[in-house]
Amino acid sequence: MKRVLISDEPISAEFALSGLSDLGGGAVCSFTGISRDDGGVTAIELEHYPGMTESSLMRLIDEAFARWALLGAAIVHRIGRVAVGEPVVVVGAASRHRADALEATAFLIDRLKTDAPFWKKEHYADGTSVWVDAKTSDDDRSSRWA
Amino acid sequence: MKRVLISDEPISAEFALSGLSDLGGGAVCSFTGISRDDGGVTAIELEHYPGMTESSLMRLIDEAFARWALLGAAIVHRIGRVAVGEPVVVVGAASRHRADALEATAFLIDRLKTDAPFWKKEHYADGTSVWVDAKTSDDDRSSRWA
Amino acid sequence: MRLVYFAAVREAIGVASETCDLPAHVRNINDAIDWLAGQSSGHALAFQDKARLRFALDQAMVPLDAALGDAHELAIFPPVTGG
Amino acid sequence: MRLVYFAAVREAIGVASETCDLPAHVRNINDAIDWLAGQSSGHALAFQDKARLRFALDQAMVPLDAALGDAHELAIFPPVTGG
Repeated sequence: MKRVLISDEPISAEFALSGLSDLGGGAVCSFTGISRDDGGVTAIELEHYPGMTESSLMRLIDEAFARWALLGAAIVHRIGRVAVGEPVVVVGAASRHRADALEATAFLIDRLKTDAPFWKKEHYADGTSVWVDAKTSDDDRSSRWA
Repeated sequence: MKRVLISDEPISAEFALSGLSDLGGGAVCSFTGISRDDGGVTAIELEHYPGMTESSLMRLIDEAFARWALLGAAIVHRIGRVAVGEPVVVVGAASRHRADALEATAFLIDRLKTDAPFWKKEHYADGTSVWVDAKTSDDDRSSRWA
Repeated sequence: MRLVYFAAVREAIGVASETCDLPAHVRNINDAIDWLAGQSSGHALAFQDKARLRFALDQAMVPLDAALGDAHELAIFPPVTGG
Repeated sequence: MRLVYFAAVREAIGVASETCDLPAHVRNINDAIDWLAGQSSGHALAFQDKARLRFALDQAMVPLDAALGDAHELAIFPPVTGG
């Protein structure tokens, strides 16, 4: 099972991961990224590159399948305006044994952060907004998987 | 938030992880272990050491809090008879940044496997049953965290 | 001292727990295992391979050579297999 | 060639996409950026720091020195920040 979904409606871990538990595997791992109240942020806004987004996320899943013994993987990513506290992304992986699902989940979220064409803008209570800068710490984590 | 629950009723990831998303963090990671149909297994049966089980799981959570910047962690473990395909254990962790939740989740499940007093018996379709042997691969993964 | 058994150890001995007055020469867990092994054929079977046993004193995991001290409860069981 | 812009690049230029006939001497992305920077003050602002730009040709990430070849779509954007 391979699932990629881009949604401008609220997403949930339950929906994103549905089915991963039913593949006969003994292990399901998931990561949920949530919009954080960093220094007065009231909402974030996510722009993406339609078409390339879906293909780049599916390519990440294909690469995870090539590297680990997976039964399934899913990436669900929110776009548009996301209030603080709401999920922005859910990734998950299912495998027979736990090491594969655990490592694939870390791989998927680390590589998504540096490879998938999303851009995040922070909105503040005073009406101002600013594009978020890419983090070198994200590059470092992503390059662990090279 | 620290949550330990031993249940002789079916467990779910949704329940086990409830609240972890609402701690102000940007990251929630979880692992679900599911009873597998290994070579004709129809159900497993989990015995535990009441009292020591809860304290050993809470000690694992305390150790995870000491090692990573966590906002919350939960371990929910099933006991008694568990049909194939049902969750046996759910562990989860919440943090501001993703590395903490990802690593703490792997730590919690790896160390649970070698440190928490549970014993697993496999039941087969022909009515026979056998206690599961501890795996050296589990010892190896657990000792990574020493 | 209260003795508690789990999994295959419990099944071999036939009871989940028992209370024993251990003789005075029994100072550590190894001594206790050797003495208990003489109590019945079930105990002997359960304890025949010490390397495959694990122990908790008052619900804390300890090695085979741990002194019993004034602990109230000794648990004897196979390596754990949860999760 | 169709050009598409995202995030701060899109905002600086003022449009999300445009179609340009690039001159014959424009062979790779670096050439295209230099030529586009001369098209308006918005383009110049968007492309002033090439080290902070990323590129995709027909929706595949490529480096600044990638040849345009017969690609149909060049996307120019800041480093990605999803997840």
